[in-house]
This record gives sequence, C-alpha cells and structure tokens, in this order.
Amino acid sequence: MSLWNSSLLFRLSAWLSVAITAAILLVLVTESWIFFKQVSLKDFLFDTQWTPLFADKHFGIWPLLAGTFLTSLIAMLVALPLGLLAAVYLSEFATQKTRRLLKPMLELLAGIPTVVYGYFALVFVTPLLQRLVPELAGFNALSPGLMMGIMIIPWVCSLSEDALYAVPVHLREAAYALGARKVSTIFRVVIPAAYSGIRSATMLSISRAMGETMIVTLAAGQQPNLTLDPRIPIETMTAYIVQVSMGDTPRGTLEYQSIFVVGATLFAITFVLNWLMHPRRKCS
Amino acid sequence: MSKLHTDREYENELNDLRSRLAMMAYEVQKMIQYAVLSLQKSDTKLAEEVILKDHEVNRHEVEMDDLCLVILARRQPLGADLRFVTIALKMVTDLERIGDLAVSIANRTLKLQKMPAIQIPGNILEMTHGVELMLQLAIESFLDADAVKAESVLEKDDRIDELYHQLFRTLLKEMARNESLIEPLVHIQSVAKWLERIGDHCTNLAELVVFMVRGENIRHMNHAKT
Amino acid sequence: MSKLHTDREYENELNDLRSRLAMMAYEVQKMIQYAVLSLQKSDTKLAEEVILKDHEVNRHEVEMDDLCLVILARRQPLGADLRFVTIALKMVTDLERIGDLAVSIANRTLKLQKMPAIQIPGNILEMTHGVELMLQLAIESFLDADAVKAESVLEKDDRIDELYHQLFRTLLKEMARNESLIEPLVHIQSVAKWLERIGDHCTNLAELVVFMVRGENIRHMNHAKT
Amino acid sequence: MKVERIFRGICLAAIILPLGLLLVLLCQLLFQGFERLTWNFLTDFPSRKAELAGIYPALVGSVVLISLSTALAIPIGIAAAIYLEEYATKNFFSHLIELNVANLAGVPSVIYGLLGLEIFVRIMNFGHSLLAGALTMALLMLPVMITAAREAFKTVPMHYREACYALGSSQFQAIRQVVVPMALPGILTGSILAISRAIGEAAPLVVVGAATYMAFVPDALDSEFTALPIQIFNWVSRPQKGFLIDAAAGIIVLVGTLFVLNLVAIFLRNRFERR
Amino acid sequence: MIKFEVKKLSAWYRDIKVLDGISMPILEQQVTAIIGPSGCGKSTFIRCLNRMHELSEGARLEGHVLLESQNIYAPKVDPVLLRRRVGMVFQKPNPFPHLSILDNVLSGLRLTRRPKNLEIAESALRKAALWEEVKDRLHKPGVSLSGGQQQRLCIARTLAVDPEVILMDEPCSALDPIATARIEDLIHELRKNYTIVIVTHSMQQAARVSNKTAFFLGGLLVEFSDTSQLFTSPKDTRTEDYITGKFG
Amino acid sequence: MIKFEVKKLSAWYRDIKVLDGISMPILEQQVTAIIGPSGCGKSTFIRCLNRMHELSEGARLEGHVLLESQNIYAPKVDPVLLRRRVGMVFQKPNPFPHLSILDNVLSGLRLTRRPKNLEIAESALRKAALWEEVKDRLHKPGVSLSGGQQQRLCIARTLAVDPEVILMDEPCSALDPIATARIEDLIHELRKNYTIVIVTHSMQQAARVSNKTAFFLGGLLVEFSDTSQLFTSPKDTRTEDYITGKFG
Ligand SMILES: Nc1ncnc2c1ncn2[C@@H]1O[C@H](COP(=O)(O)OP(=O)(O)OP(=O)(O)O)[C@@H](O)[C@H]1O
Ligand SMILES: Nc1ncnc2c1ncn2[C@@H]1O[C@H](COP(=O)(O)OP(=O)(O)OP(=O)(O)O)[C@@H](O)[C@H]1O
Ligand SMILES: [Mg+2]
Ligand SMILES: [Mg+2]
Ligand SMILES: O=P([O-])([O-])[O-]
Repeated sequence: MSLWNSSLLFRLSAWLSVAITAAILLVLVTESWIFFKQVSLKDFLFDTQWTPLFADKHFGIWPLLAGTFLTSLIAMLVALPLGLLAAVYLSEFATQKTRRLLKPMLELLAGIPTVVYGYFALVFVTPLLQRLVPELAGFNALSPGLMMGIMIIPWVCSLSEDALYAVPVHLREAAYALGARKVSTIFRVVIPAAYSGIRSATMLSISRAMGETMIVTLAAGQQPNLTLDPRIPIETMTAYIVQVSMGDTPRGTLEYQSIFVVGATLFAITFVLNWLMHPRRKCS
Repeated sequence: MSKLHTDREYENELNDLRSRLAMMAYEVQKMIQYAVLSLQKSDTKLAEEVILKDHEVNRHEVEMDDLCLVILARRQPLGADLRFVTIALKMVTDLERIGDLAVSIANRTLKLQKMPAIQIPGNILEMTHGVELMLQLAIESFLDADAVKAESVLEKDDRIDELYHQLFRTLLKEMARNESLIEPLVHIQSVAKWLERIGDHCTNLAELVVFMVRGENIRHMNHAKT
Repeated sequence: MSKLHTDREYENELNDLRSRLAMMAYEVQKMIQYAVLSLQKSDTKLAEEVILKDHEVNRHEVEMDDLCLVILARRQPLGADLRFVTIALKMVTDLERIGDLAVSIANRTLKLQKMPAIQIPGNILEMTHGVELMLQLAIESFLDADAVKAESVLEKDDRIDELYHQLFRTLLKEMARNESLIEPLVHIQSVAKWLERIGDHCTNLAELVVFMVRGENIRHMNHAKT
Repeated sequence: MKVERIFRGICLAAIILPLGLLLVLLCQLLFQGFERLTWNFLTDFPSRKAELAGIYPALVGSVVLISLSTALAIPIGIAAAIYLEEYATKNFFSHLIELNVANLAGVPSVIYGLLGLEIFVRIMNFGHSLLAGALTMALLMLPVMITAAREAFKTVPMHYREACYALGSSQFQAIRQVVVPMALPGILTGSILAISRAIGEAAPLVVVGAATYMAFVPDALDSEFTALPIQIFNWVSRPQKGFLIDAAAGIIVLVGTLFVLNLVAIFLRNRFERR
Repeated sequence: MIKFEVKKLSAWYRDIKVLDGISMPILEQQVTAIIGPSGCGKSTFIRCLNRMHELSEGARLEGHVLLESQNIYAPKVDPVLLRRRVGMVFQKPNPFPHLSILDNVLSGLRLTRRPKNLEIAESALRKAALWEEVKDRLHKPGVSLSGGQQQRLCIARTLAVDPEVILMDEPCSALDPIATARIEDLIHELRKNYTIVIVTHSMQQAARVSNKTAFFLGGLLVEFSDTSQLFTSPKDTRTEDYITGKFG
Repeated sequence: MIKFEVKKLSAWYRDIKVLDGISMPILEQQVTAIIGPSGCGKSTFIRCLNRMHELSEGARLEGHVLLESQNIYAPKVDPVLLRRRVGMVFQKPNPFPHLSILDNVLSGLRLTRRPKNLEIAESALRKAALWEEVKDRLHKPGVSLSGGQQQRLCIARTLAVDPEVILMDEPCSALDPIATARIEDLIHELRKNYTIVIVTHSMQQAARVSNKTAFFLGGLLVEFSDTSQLFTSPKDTRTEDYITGKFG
C-alpha cells in the first residue's frame, strides 16, 4: 500500500520506457561500432551496391534506402489521398448511422496482420498487375507498395477522421451562419482546424510505411537494386534484416553486424519522422 | 398568484413586507380613531398617546423603506412583485402622512384644552368614520389584491369632501356669530381639513392598490385633488 | 461617480430620469411663485394657469413612476443607482403634492375674488420666498448630489414654521376684530398652512437627497412634524 | 450545390474502393483456404507435405507468447500511464518520458527484434526461446499500451479528480476508485488493440529467432517456439502451391481470431463512449 | 416595419415536437428577446430563422417564415444566400482557431469568396466596438483575446458579411458581468442599423437589451409584448410566475 | 462565531501573484459571497480554504488561514482530513458518471473507506432537497438527472461526508434560472447548519443568497461588508462602480 502510495512503482514503470530507448540506442550504436571497424563509413555512404551475402561484399546503403523509399512513396501516394477523402466523407457527409458502421470496419482492416497483406500482394495483386503492366517482374516494388498503401489507408483515415470529428460543431455552424457552403467550410474551416491532427496522421503513416516489414519481405524480392523502377525486384532495409535473421548467422560476422547498421539507419529515419510528428508542445 | 416563489426566503421577505404594511395601517387607523376620540372627550392623555404612537409609525416608515430597498437590491423583483415593492415604498409615505395628520389632530386636542369648550360637530365624527373605513378598505384591498374593493374606496372620498365643505360653511357662520369662538373653530376647521386630507391619502393608497393588481395606472385620471 | 456606466443606454435612462425630475421641480417652483403672485395681484388668469399647469405635473408624476418602474425592471440597479431610483419614486410624490398645494393656493385666489379685498400679509410673501428657496436648494443638492446643501434646507424649515405661527396669531386677532373678514382670513390662514406644508415637503426632499448621497437615513431623527 | 455533390461522390468512392478491394481479397482467401480448414489443421504438426500440415505448435506458441507478453506489458503500461497522467509534475523529465514514449510507439517492429536479439538472446543468454520472444513482444506492446492508457486517462476530466479531493480522498484513492474505473473502457479497448497487434506481428519474432519448423509444442520458457504469423510467413515463402493453400487457411484462423478480438473492442468502446 | 413574420411555425427533432405553432412578427431595427426555461425551444426557434435548424439530424419543420414578405422556406430559396442576410452569433465565443484576428473578421468573405480588404475589417471591428482594443495586434490569433473580446470578434465577423438581421443565441452566458455589459451596450448600438433577435437565459438581460420580449414555454409562445410591459405587468399568469420566480 | 479567519493571505501561480494580502473572517452559519471580475482571484481564494490551491502546478501561498483558530497550513495538518471538514461544490455539475445516484451520494464515504448506508444517503438527499425527486430511481446513473438535479446531487454528495463548511465555486453558472432558484433556495436552508462560502459571477446572486459579501479586484480585497449594505450603500467607490455597472 505504502509502496503504491509513494508512486514509486508508477515512476519506475514510466522510466522503463526511457530505459528501452536507451537500450535500443546502445545496442544499435555498439553493434554499428563493431561494423564500422571493418567497413569504412565512406563505403557505407558512397558505394552503390549492397551485397554482404555475396563473396564480393559491398556495403553501400543506397540500394536499401532506395527500395524503402520507393515502396513507401507508392504506399503514400495511395494512402494519403484516399485516406483523407475517406476521413472527410466519414466526418462531414456520412450520417451518424453510416459513420458508426464504416468506422469500425476500417479499424478492423487496420488490425489485419501484415503477413496477410504480404500474402495478398504476392498471390493476388502481382498476377493481376502483371496483366496490366507487361514488364512487371514476379517480385517488384509496385505490388507491395500498393498493398502497403491499402494497408495504411485505415490508419490515415481513422486518425484524420478523429482530428476532423474533433473540430467542434460550433465552428462549422459559425461558417454556415456566415453563409459558407459546405465544401468551402470543409476546406477552409474544418481541415485547417484539424491540420495538426492530419499532419500527425501523415507522419505516422510514412513512418509505418518505412518500417513495414512482412509485405516487402514477401512480395518485393530481396534483391537490393539501386533503382526507382517499380517493376523490378528490390529490397528494403526491413526485408534485409529479416532475410539475414532467417539464416542463423552467428554474432561477430559482418553479415550479423550489418543488420544492426541497417537497423540503426532505419531507426534514425523514423526517429526524425516521429520528431516531426510531435511538434514542440509548448506552442499550443 | 396562489403559486409560491421557488425561493422560499424571498417569499418570506415579501410576506414580511406585506404584514408590516398591514400592521402599520392598523396602527395608523387606531391613531385616527384615538385622535378624534381625544378631541371629542377632551382627553389629553389619549392625545399624548397618539403623539407618542407616531414615533413608532415613523420608525416603521424608515424600516419599511430599508426593507424595500434591500428587497430591490437582493431580489431584483419583476412583474407583480416589482409593482408590489414599489407600491409599498409609496404606501408607507401615505401611511406615515396619515399618522402625522392624526398627530396634528391630537395636538388640537391639547390646544383646545385651554379654550372655551365647544361641541364637536357631527360632520367631524362622520368624516372620521368615513376615513377609517376608507383606510380599512384600502388595506384590505391591498392584502387581498382586490382591485374592485380598492375602487370602492375612491367613491367614498366624494362624500368626505362634501362633508368637509358643509362643515366649512357652518364653521364660518358660527365664527361670525361668536367671535370668542373663532380660535377654537379655526382649530376645528383644521381638524376637518386634515380628515379630508386623510381621505385623500386613502384614495392614493387605493389607487396604488389598483395599479399593483392590474398593472395600470389610474391616478389623476378623473380626480382633481382638493 | 464621475465614471460612466459601461452600458450607455442605462446612463441615458438615468440622466433622463434626473433631468425630468429637475424639470418637474422647476415647474412646481413656478407654480408656487405664480400661485402666490395671483393671490397678491388678485390675478384670476394667472391662478387658472397654475391650475392648468397641475395637469402637466400630474402627468409627469405618472410618467416618472413608470420610468422608475421600467428602470428597476430592466436594469436591476444596485448601490447609488438603486438609491437614486427609489428616491426619485418618492420625490415625485412630494413634488406632485407641492404642485397640488400650489393649486390649492391658486384656488383661494379665485375664491377671494368674490370677497372683501384684503392685504396679503408680509409673512405669506416671506414664506413664499422661503419655500421657493428651499425647493431650489433641494433640487440643486439633488442634481449635484450635495448632502451639505441638502442639510442647509433642513435648517430653513424652522424659519417657515415660525413665520406660520406668527401669522396664525395675527390672523386670529384680525378675525376677532373684523368678523366680515373671517372668511377671507380663514382662506389666508389656509394658504399659510399650505406654504408651511410645502416647506415640510421640501424638507422631505432634502432628507431623501441626504439618503441618496450618503446612504444613511436621517428622516425622523430630530424633526417632529407639524 | 453541384460541386458539393461531386465532392461527396469522390469522398464516398475513396472509402468504398479500398474497403471493396479488401473485401474481394478476403473472399478469394476464404475461397482458397476453406478446403484446408479442418479440425486436423488445428491439431496437426507442420509437415513437408502441404496436405498434411497443421498449425498446432504455432497456435499454442502464439497463445503462450501473447499471454506472457500481455501479462508483462499491460500492468506496466497502465502503471506508467498513471504516473505520467496523474503523478508526474510537468518538468523536463516528464516531458522527456512523454516524448520518448511517443517515439517508441513509432519505432518499427523489426528494431524491437534487433533489441530482443541482442539483449535477451545474446546478453541474457535466453537463446531463441519463448521467453526471449515474449519479452521482446512485451517491449513492443509497452509504448502502445502506455499511449492508449494515457489517452484513456486524459478523457477523465480534471474536475472529477477535484471532486474526489474535495470529498476528502487521497490521490491514490481517487485514482483507484474514480479515475481508473472511468478510464477502464478506454484502457480495455487499448489493451485489446495492443494485443491484437502483437498477435499479428511476425518480423520481430523472426529476428529474435522463432523457429520456422517445429515438430513439438513448447513446454518451457526456454524451449524453442513458433507463432501463427511465422508459420504463415514460412508457408507463403515456399515455392510449392500447396503451402499457399495452407497459408490461406492459417490466415483465416489468424484473421478470424483478430476480428473477434477487434469486435469485442469496438463493442466495448461503443458501449462506454460518452458524448 | 415587420422584418420577419413567423406563421404557425412548428418544428420537430425526429418525432419530438419542440415548437408548436409559433406565430409572431419580428420588427425591423428592434431587439426581440426570446426567454423561457431550458429546453422550451428558444434555440430551435432562432435556428429556424436562418435555416440552421435543418442542419441537425432528424430536424423537420412546418409553417412559414417570411423575411420581408418572402417565405424563406420556399423551394427556390438558397439557404446559403439567406444566411448571408441573417447572421448568427453563438453561445460560446467561437473565433476560428487557425486564423488571425484580421482573418477572423474577414472569414465570412473568405468563405464566400467575396472581395475583402482592410477597410471592411476596420469598419466591422469599429461597429463591434473592438477596433481600439485590437488594432495593434490584428495578426495575432483570434483565440488570444479574452472571452468577451472573442465574442465581439464573432460579432464583427458577422457584421463584415453585412447582414440585415443578427440572431444571437445566449451570447453572454459564457461571459462575466463586465464582458456582458460591453456586449449589451454594443447591442444597443447595433439596434440602430440591424434587426436583432436574442435568446437569453437571463430575464434580466432580456429586460435590459430588448424592445420586445417573447416568452416560450414547452414549445408554445405564451406571451409576446413590449419588454417593459412584459416585465412590469405581464398579461399571462404563466409569464408572471416565470418572471417572478415561481417555478413550482 | 468566526469559522475561518484568513490572515494576510497571498497566493501565486509560479511567479504571478493572484491574491495579495487578503484578511477577512468567515462567520459560522452564514453565507459569505465572493464577487469580482474574471481573474480577480475568487476561485483561487476559496481553493486556499480547503487546500485545493496547492494541487495546481506552480501554486504557492503565504499567510495564514485559521479554521476554528487552527492554522490549516500548519505542517501537521493533513490536507486530506481537512477537506472532509471543508467540502466543495464546483461550477459544472460533476456526478461520477460510472456511479448510480445512490453511489454518487455515498461516493465520499466509499472513497475514504468509511461505513456507509442508505440512511446516510437519504438524509443527505433530503438535505439537498432532492430525495423526493430521486427516491424511486436511486439505482439509475447519476448523469441521467437534469443539470440542476445533478448539481443538487453534488451538494448531497458533499453533505454525506458531513462537512462543517461548504465552498461553492459558481455553482449555478451552468444552470438555467429555474435550477438556479432551487439551488439558491437550498442554500438558504443549508445556511442553518453549515458555513457556506460561494463564489459567483452574478452580483445579483450574491445579493440574493449571502449575508456577507466580499468584493475582490485584481487579487485585493476591496470591500467586505453585510450584503445588504454592500449592494445598497457600498463604502468603496470601486465597489460602487462595479455593482452599478461602471466598468470604464
Ligand atoms: N439536435 C437535437 N436532436 C434532438 N433533440 C434536440 C436537438 N436539439 C435540441 N433538442 C431538443 O429540443 C428541445 C428544444 O431544444 P432547444 O435547444 O431549442 O431549447 P432551448 O430553449 O434553447 O434550451 P436551452 O435554454 O437549454 O438552450 C429540447 O427538449 C432538446 O432536448
Ligand atoms: N492553474 C493556474 N495556473 C496559472 N495561472 C492560473 C491558474 N489558475 C488561475 N490562474 C490565474 O490566476 C488568476 C486568478 O484566477 P482565478 O481562477 O482565481 O480567478 P477567478 O476570479 O476565479 O476568475 P473567474 O471568474 O474567471 O473564475 C487569473 O489571472 C488566472 O489566469
Ligand atoms: Mg438554447
Ligand atoms: Mg473562478
Ligand atoms: O403630506 P400632505 O398631507 O401634504 O399630502
């Protein structure tokens, strides 16, 4: 009782999260340190090939970055517009009844594991796309990118809808009372008022797309190509980590260290995105 | 109007004001009665009693004014309540004046003591009864919020005026007949004048009651005073 | 008190009430002056003018009462404003009574017309000037919210009472001397009585002003009326 | 007026399109996997022959794994949320923790895998065990849990706490008897969502070293383990068509479980939603 | 001059009738106050005057509302254009949080894509008695003002679209006495150029600001008279009971 | 009888001084009203009386508050126990939404683990003039009541822990005139057994319910006198200006 009352346990629990971050940083930094003892930073940043599993080892990060970037870009091109428009529909046009029906459905979709989306991408979407895009390889960036987009729509939609719906009714009424039409009210009042929420939703989605693993592992190929062509196989950072982990590589090998370096790079990028997502609180 | 105020303290305050007004009216009525009786019976002790009583009525007036002011400040009355409180403010003035007039009459008793005794004319007594009744009716109409009763007071005032003018004539004649009686008769004339004024004040009261009940002002509609 | 009300319409309403009271007082003052002048000069036309003027004063009274009621209902005044409005309610009663008394005086002018001419005693004129001044001061003290000036009114009333009692004695003697003059002299006595009453009403006004300014009630403190 | 109708149409399309697409995909999946969905599929061990393979060890692994990590993450998550929302005074440190939790929630799950691999598998020497997997999952769930619980506490308006204090209760009594009960629906919903996310996660487990082929059921904390998403991943990765059908069937089981869980969460939220 | 003529107006939310056959005129350049207990339909009534009622779910209505002899519920009337003639101010001051003071004032023109300039803003702010207080910080956010200033900003915003009628739904109930007094004083000013309808919880406020007062009870119009009459000598005993505080 | 004796009380939020040397007594079994413009420190003042002030961040305070001659800020005083003697009712009715009417009334005892029973609840509800209205639905949720009833429920909840003093922070400002009248009537009843301190925006309300009124301005106590005196003849011109509506 007195232990609880002193709030010590509560405090320890909260500090645990800091410990986790510290641990992540520590692990990534120390393992990368070992890696960079053997591979120069120059090679890492300026080499254009990533072939740690071949005999001729190259450790240029760019192919993995490009792969990650490409799939995320495709995903965002799909998810952002559709997700936002869907959010606008739910919060501004749908009746209460429709809203109460559709919103949970979207949330159900958000709960589907990514392996499942990977399965869809590989088994259904790629064959379908191959009919439309003749030169599409069996493994490619387009199909997982699109699937990732579909996967992220519910996130974008749900988060932005929360933000839109949270805009108080009285602001909309104020606009109507000034003689505004519905569309201008949406674009000039509701969306601007929900702007910070929508921005957070966007950042979160990008960060999810970049960190997404299973879809790309299954459907994008695991071939690190430095390309922006969505038709040919590529490999993302996440997929590389999984690929190496699958083969039981012992600690100390360069392959083993390399996944931590890739992890560190990924962590750094998502960290920046997260930082952008949470604007300094003091302003508001 | 049978409904009570949701705020019972407010209800109590208004009732307090109402019953104090009734009490004041009752005291003033007694003052008139005793003042005239003292005159009739040359009873100086009774007259002095009336004069003392006036202090009480004066105190009442000040207290009631304060009470009305506090009610106005605290309750911000509206509608009938507002009319009631403002009317109360005005009624106490009239009642206090009636008290003063009774004192004036009682003072005449004391003055007449040192003069040749004269018969109090019947008209004085009739006027006294008349104004007592008017006061009674005015207060009753106030307590019952009865505009019809209040209007009956207005009619009665004409008779008082008539009695006064009759008496004035008679008194003038008597003065001419017996000049040693001039001073006491002038005093009697004053008493009559005051009774007539008491009648006027009762008329005022009644008019206020009509306003309170109906919300319409009937003052100066068809009465030209004095 | 130099600060204005944030709600300027309220400010205007209070100013309206204030200036109407001043106007009413001014009219009443003129009525007294003319009534005595008509008596002095046996000028029936002037007397009739006074009588007509009274309707205006009566209308004023009713209107002012309504205005006060509306201000009370709409503004729920507090503090000095509340005292001002309730005082206004009471002041109009006094002013209206003064008007009535002036009418009574004017009526005597008409009655005396048909009687043996008599000299208007100097005391009447002095009393008239006295009460006119008192009224003037009372209203000024009201407009300036000047309690000291108001208190100066209270002192003046004693002189009026004194003049009245002097006159009363004189008149009685004269009546005894010349019985054909009894009736006109009784009328003159009434006029004096009314002037004395006007003085009393002015005292009332002044007392009300003191209350308005200081928030303390001084009525019936050391004055026993009539 | 016309503009409004067109815009409304576009918005509606934006919601119908992805929903419809997924519906089609799910139907195809159901169609593909339905034939393998027998009782034996649930109780059999994996096999080299696609027609004989089952998901028993994966199912058991998932259940044990999730139970363990839930048991760790949820109390700690709620406790941390209570600290942040109720006890912490606004200063540099509490701000640091807040930012940190928010950032952790956005860290990709593979990174947790790397963390688990280094800390639990290597340094603590738990090996590729159930315990290492469960601990890793718990770490992954923790920020999600903290965020959800914090949101739930935030919905309890300040004035209820003040009401408690004014009635003479201590802070702990107020939290225990008013704040937590009022936030409970939110916490519950948040927990279920965190759990269902964990159920579907494959990447960190792969990195921590979950087995892709298990012929036995994990019987101790230090035994090897696998989980349903790993099993599915494994089957999908295989070239033989038959295993795709197994994967489809596995997905039906996984997604079915998640739907049920989510429906419960949605039901809970709708039931307690105040507005 | 009659501005609005309301005829047998009834209104429903789903199947609950909240206004029952209201008929009353609203005079031009006058302040008409609507008073009555909570839930008596005051807000619904004024929302029928600029067709905001129909924005609520399940809202329905019968009867006529004539604005300068033209039925605002006639099929050819565009509610959006109507609302530019009949502005509205709400209970809670609600300046747009993402806009500066200046942009808030001009927001009505922005929203309706009409030309806007600083003169319009200044004149609206002057009319709303706010110019002096904000002229040096027009580019600060609108929500940085105090509650009373925000409400005057909302009034300025309404004035900027140049309406003929201003509806106010309890515009002071979130404000303190000082801010309230300022708004009331402003209403007296505005009355000279606009027709104003104000809903208020406070009978005292209705008494202070309005020329005409309507007392609603359970969706019925119980009494509609001159304000000074209604508060000093109401005709209906239900009104009398309400204004004297006899709520049973 | 003096219940509270406040001596040179100053209060800060971080480095902003919001109360400046307040000294005043609060008499037993009387209603003391605190009035003043927004932000003058009214709420802060009463929150100092039951040590709720110190719960705010950056809150600090100097001076003494004696409750029956004992300094409530003495180190040995447990604020939790103090608050059982000095109850508080808030601006927005806030019954606990997860509890029934009955449990709401008893929530103070539940929270502090003290014995509770139906009699206590009934007596508290009776004192709060709510029993007749809720006795048939004690197990319905507290939030199913109307706003005014909810506020009386909150008062009942406070009464159930048997306090000596009840602090009320604008208890009627979220209520309509009818609900307000009921609460005010209740305050008159409660005055007989409790010491009440009420903060209110409405001078009229202060005038109606209180025996003593304190007028605050910018953290200073400008005037403290009998209510009827303060509202009919205040001593300080700042008070006069405030109550007559001269806000500059
Ligand atoms: N959007 C809505 N949907 C359903 N019913 C509603 C809605 N808005 C109001 N009502 C109901 O209609 C009735 C009248 O509401 P209205 O808001 O007009 O009352 P009001 O007089 O403005 O009350 P208040 O003083 O509380 O604002 C109430 O019983 C209310 O519960
Ligand atoms: N928690 C807080 N942190 C910082 N400043 C505060 C806090 N609470 C109040 N203040 C400031 O302290 C001053 C006094 O506040 P307080 O709430 O006591 O005023 P009030 O008189 O109750 O006003 P109102 O009538 O608006 O409730 C105000 O200037 C306010 O901005
Ligand atoms: Mg409303
Ligand atoms: Mg406050
Ligand atoms: O007070 P009066 O008798 O002169 O009306």
